[in-house]
Amino acid sequence: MVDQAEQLDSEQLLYMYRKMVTIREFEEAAGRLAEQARIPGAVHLYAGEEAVAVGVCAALDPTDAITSTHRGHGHCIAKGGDVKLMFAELLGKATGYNHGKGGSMHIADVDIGILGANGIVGGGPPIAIGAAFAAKYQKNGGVAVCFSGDGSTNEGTWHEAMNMAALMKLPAIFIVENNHWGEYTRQEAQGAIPQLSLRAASYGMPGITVDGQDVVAVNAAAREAIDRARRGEGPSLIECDTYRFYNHTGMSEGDARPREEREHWRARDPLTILRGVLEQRAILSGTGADRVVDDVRKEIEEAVRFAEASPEPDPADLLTDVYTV
Amino acid sequence: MVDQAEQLDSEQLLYMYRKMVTIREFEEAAGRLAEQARIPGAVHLYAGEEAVAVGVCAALDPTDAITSTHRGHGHCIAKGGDVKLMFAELLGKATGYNHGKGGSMHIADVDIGILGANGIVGGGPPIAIGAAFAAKYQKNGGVAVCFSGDGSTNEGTWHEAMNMAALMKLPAIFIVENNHWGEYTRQEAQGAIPQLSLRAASYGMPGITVDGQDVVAVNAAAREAIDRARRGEGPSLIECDTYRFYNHTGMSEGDARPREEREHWRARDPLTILRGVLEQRAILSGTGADRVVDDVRKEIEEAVRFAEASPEPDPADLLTDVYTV
Amino acid sequence: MTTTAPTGTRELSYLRAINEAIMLEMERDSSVFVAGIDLAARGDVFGTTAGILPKFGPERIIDTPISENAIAGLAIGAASRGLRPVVSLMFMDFIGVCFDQIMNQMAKMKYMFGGKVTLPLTVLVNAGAGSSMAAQHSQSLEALLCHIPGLKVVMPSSADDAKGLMTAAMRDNNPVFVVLHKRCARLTTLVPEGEYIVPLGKARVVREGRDATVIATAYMVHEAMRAAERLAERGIEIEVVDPRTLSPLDTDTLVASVQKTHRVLTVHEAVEFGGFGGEITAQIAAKAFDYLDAPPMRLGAPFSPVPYSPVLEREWLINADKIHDAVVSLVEG
Amino acid sequence: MTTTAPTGTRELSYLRAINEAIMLEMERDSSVFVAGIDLAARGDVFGTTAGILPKFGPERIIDTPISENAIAGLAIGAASRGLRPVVSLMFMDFIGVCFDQIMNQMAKMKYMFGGKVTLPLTVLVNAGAGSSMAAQHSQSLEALLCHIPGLKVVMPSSADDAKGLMTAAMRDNNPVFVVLHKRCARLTTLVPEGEYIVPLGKARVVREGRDATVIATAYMVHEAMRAAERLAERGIEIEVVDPRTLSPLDTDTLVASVQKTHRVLTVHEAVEFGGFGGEITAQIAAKAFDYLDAPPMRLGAPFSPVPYSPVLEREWLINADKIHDAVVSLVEG
Ligand SMILES: Cc1ncc(C[n+]2csc(CCOP(=O)(O)OP(=O)(O)O)c2C)c(N)n1
Ligand SMILES: Cc1ncc(C[n+]2csc(CCOP(=O)(O)OP(=O)(O)O)c2C)c(N)n1
Ligand SMILES: [Mg+2]
Ligand SMILES: [Mg+2]
Repeated sequence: MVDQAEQLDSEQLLYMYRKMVTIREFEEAAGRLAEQARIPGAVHLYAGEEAVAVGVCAALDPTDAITSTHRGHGHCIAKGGDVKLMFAELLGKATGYNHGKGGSMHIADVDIGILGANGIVGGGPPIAIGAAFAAKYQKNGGVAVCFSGDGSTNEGTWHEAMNMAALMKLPAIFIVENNHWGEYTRQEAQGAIPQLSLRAASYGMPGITVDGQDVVAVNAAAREAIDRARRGEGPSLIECDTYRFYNHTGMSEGDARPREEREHWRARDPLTILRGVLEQRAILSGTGADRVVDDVRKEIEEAVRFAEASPEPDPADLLTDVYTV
Repeated sequence: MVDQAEQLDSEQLLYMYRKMVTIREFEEAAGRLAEQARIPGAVHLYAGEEAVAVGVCAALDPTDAITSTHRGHGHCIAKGGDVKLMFAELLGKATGYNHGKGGSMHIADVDIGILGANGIVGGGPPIAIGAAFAAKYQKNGGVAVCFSGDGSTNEGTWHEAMNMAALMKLPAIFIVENNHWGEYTRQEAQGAIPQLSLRAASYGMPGITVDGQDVVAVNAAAREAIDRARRGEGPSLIECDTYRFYNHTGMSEGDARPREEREHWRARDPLTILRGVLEQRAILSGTGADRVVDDVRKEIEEAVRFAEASPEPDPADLLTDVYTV
Repeated sequence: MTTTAPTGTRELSYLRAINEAIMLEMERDSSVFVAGIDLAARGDVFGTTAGILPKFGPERIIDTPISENAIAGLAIGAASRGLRPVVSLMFMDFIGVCFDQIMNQMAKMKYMFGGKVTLPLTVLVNAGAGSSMAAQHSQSLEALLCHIPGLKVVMPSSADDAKGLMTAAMRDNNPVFVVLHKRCARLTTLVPEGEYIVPLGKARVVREGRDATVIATAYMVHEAMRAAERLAERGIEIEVVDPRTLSPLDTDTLVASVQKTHRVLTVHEAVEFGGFGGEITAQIAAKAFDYLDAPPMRLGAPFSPVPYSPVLEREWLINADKIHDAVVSLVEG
Repeated sequence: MTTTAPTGTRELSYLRAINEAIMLEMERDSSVFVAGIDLAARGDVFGTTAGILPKFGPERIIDTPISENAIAGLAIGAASRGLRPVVSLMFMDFIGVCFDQIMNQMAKMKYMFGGKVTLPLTVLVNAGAGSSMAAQHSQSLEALLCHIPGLKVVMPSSADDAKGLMTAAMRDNNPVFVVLHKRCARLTTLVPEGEYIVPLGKARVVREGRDATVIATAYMVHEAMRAAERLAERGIEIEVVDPRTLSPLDTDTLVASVQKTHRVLTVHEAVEFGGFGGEITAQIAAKAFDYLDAPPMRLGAPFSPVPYSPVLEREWLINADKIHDAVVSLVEG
């Protein structure tokens, strides 16, 4: 671990820390807004899984693509999404990323390669390989990353995409966020095997499982897979062992998961773990880290204010954007 | 191989030989009828793959279920289908298995567990697990066998079914008929790995590859998997290495496959291989085997005559059978 | 609803009514089992299967992987072997994920086999917009199912119909889609205790009227009833008819109503273009043409995916106001 | 067809016309690629892509695994990144296998993203019965696609339209389904050489007439034309209109024709119930009601899967005789 961390310079580690804090603070705020019914619809919070999105996306260029899931805020922030436009979208405002037409489950920023959160479990993988194909076709050295939950690896679409990507040696990276639950059911009650990286063998692609709470480990694995993809050697699968800190949707109680399990994982908070590395390497002191958090909080508050002050969409725009004219 | 053959008594071996000859003769006749346009639509011939269907189905009870594919005649005959009713169906006659409503791609005999050929690649696996579930639910000791082509293992449905079967420990057996081609494209150009039995590991189920031209080997593997399933230990995958002797549909020329490849496999005719075993074990002499063939030919000719002499469906029956009333 | 309460009824919500129908059938027939995502663990995210696990155990209520093709196939295969499955696909939008199993397997198996199989299975789906669940969790897709021979499609709007139609669906020997509407879930009516069957294929005249017939489905029945009150103030008495079963469709009842009122408006929440309102309108135009005093009208959502923003979603949704205005223009010209 | 042959035309089959359109666009625009099962190796089982591999190489015409979800996703993802994919799903019946990618991803992505993506992609499918391919290889499922906002749907009936509409589809910046009909494949017309575009959303009056309008799609246009000849002998002159694009629908042209003839019959090969004929009929009933001298009629297949037996399939199919008889009853009452 320390070895891997040493491959990263201070700037990179600080960048990742700030991104992770941003996701956490974004999700805390989004959860509160949802509880207050200021965000309509459903929000699926990424808190607890920050190291996955950040570890992977820190290894990407803005021109690379990602596909995301219903639990997509973290991916969006990690890939460079603007929290102002994100909150505005969650609040359904005209200024939002999707002009209020998409909401939490569809946030997208195509300009920086974010091909959208997705309300359909297993909806993203086929699209990801299309993006990877385009990079190969255009010979632009780009890659596409497909984020999926453990539950989604039981959808046929995931397999079709894995096979096609491997067959065509597409520059794709399949990230499985194994947070051990799909909605209110355990992964073990949904998938016939617990270690999902083994499924890579069905397609002759490398597959590994990494500690998804350790951003340095995730980043190292991602860099290797991305380099491989850029070299034209085809796709890889990385399973990240992780956990969501909140319930399936929102922050509400009624969590199906045992308290001990939740506490075990709370003790493996990816932010705390990275903070440990930063302190150990004397990159950031405790107060320095706190300052980052304060800073980010202000940014988030400002973003929420921006969103709240933004205008509602004009009902006259209901039918724009269905077609390109 | 000889070891395995010794586990089978003469009667069993003779039964399998006769079934295999029946399939071969059925397909030769069906192919000719199709060439003469006496069978409408498309026929996908099973000639060359007889050992797979027969090796597997010889280990089943009439109360067990199978799902089949577009290349389904062999499965139907092996499971006990009546060649008269099959030809009548191919000719679209009222006396056919499906009263002329289904044809080659949908032949079914639900009473003996044949849940239908299927025109949709990957259409059968989900249905097979439903049948396996019923056996488990009804605690009747039954199993369900799902036949699939190599090409169909790239359809997501196959994976969903494999996973669910393994998870629920259903008494299901997945047979992959790897005949190395899907339509006009090589398996290697469709699937990211050549050995498809490896895909069993994704679901924690046993997976093996057997010589699909050797009915004794197929039967031994099937018996093991079926016993396991009946004991409540869950599903297995058996990949059978095999080859179709004719083109994707019908007997027509224009085969995309290299001549040497076709000749190589013709030399591994499953009927010849079994005949060798029968002669070696002195169960059947050369003339005895020829007699079986003659016998079967007569049966086939008679079945064709039955089909041809059968009446066309009554147009007034067009709308019966859509719903159960 | 206007029908009189039979004896032995009590106030029950639409969702509880579905739940009760399932439980009663499970008690009555051991070949009934229920499967789907989070059905046992969570009682279905909508609550349709709450309480079933403790009562009937994990052998008869089964949590599945997120594998809708396998779920649909589970139902088909099990039904073909004598069981009576009820499977939930959760949001109606998810039918797309397993549409081949629905359209090409479930619906056609009986016919393709020349009648030699019976598939007594029920599929539950939850349709409808109105809570900012956006484009992939808000659709009303009944028109797609209705165009497929071999399926039956019911869409209850009230709690009593929910129970009666669900029971009828589970007793039917064909694949039946029971399309629930999320905005009906908490609505209550008096619901008969014990066995209660509303036969499939029979429409319900929810309100009698004289000036126009409004044919409405699912939650639109309630919006139509709200519109009816305001229209009555204006002196317009509409007849509200709920087809309840869309396939097979009770054309006779619809036509009879139009023959009485001479005007018709068909309302559904689904997008208007290509929607089931086209079928109803075409049937009426063909069969009651000479009775029509005005062009048959339709009202369905504008041709866009369902937007997320409450402001836009409200604009998208058909409601009592829009029905009111449509009827006024239909009747007053 | 009744239009005059432009200069620089030659007799070409419908299938060759599609093939030519693809090739010309591939030459013109290097961002066009083509993918699907056996498209390269076999030129598509229907022949649509014959000759492309030798000319454009395996980088631009790609054989895929039998994985329709991945094929559809390939198109979506690649289109979102600036390419112009053409993918084939072979038989139209197979749309079910990847219907979520079609309905919930491809069709909705632009809207869900607030307009910030463009998906210039074309999907080729082959529809239609008539050669005993049975229930899973014979369907006409255009009604399902037409009900989905975000898709465009074209259904050429002639070779010249095939070329012109295919070109327009490939130049369009939206997902467009080009629904080919198997029984049109070998039919020929004069087809313009070089660039030829038939704009999407414009119907074609295939035959002018006075006594009734027959709106027919795909192969039914040809059956309608056959019926027209026999009807003319009887003194009935029908106007045959081919919408060509079903979504968006050129209602104006359809309505104008009915306003002229005062009678309308809509014909499609798909099953009548829930079919697109309902939409057309409802539009006309709403917009040309006062011009109608008879109830608007529809003709579509009976409500069953497509049977295998030639005898039954012939019974199932709509043909010139059935159109003839329907028009006679429409006109003579
Ligand atoms: C096709 C489809 N089926 C079911 C659902 C409902 N659903 C939403 S999230 C979810 C669980 C997903 O689990 P997983 O993939 O592990 O992601 P996580 O929520 O754990 O991040 C389910 C079943 C859906 N959105 N789409
Ligand atoms: C969903 C679907 N996609 C494509 C087809 C067209 N098709 C029919 S058979 C076939 C090849 C199947 O290959 P495989 O599974 O290996 O079976 P084989 O023909 O070799 O026995 C294809 C692509 C189909 N019938 N269904
Ligand atoms: Mg999960
Ligand atoms: Mg094969």
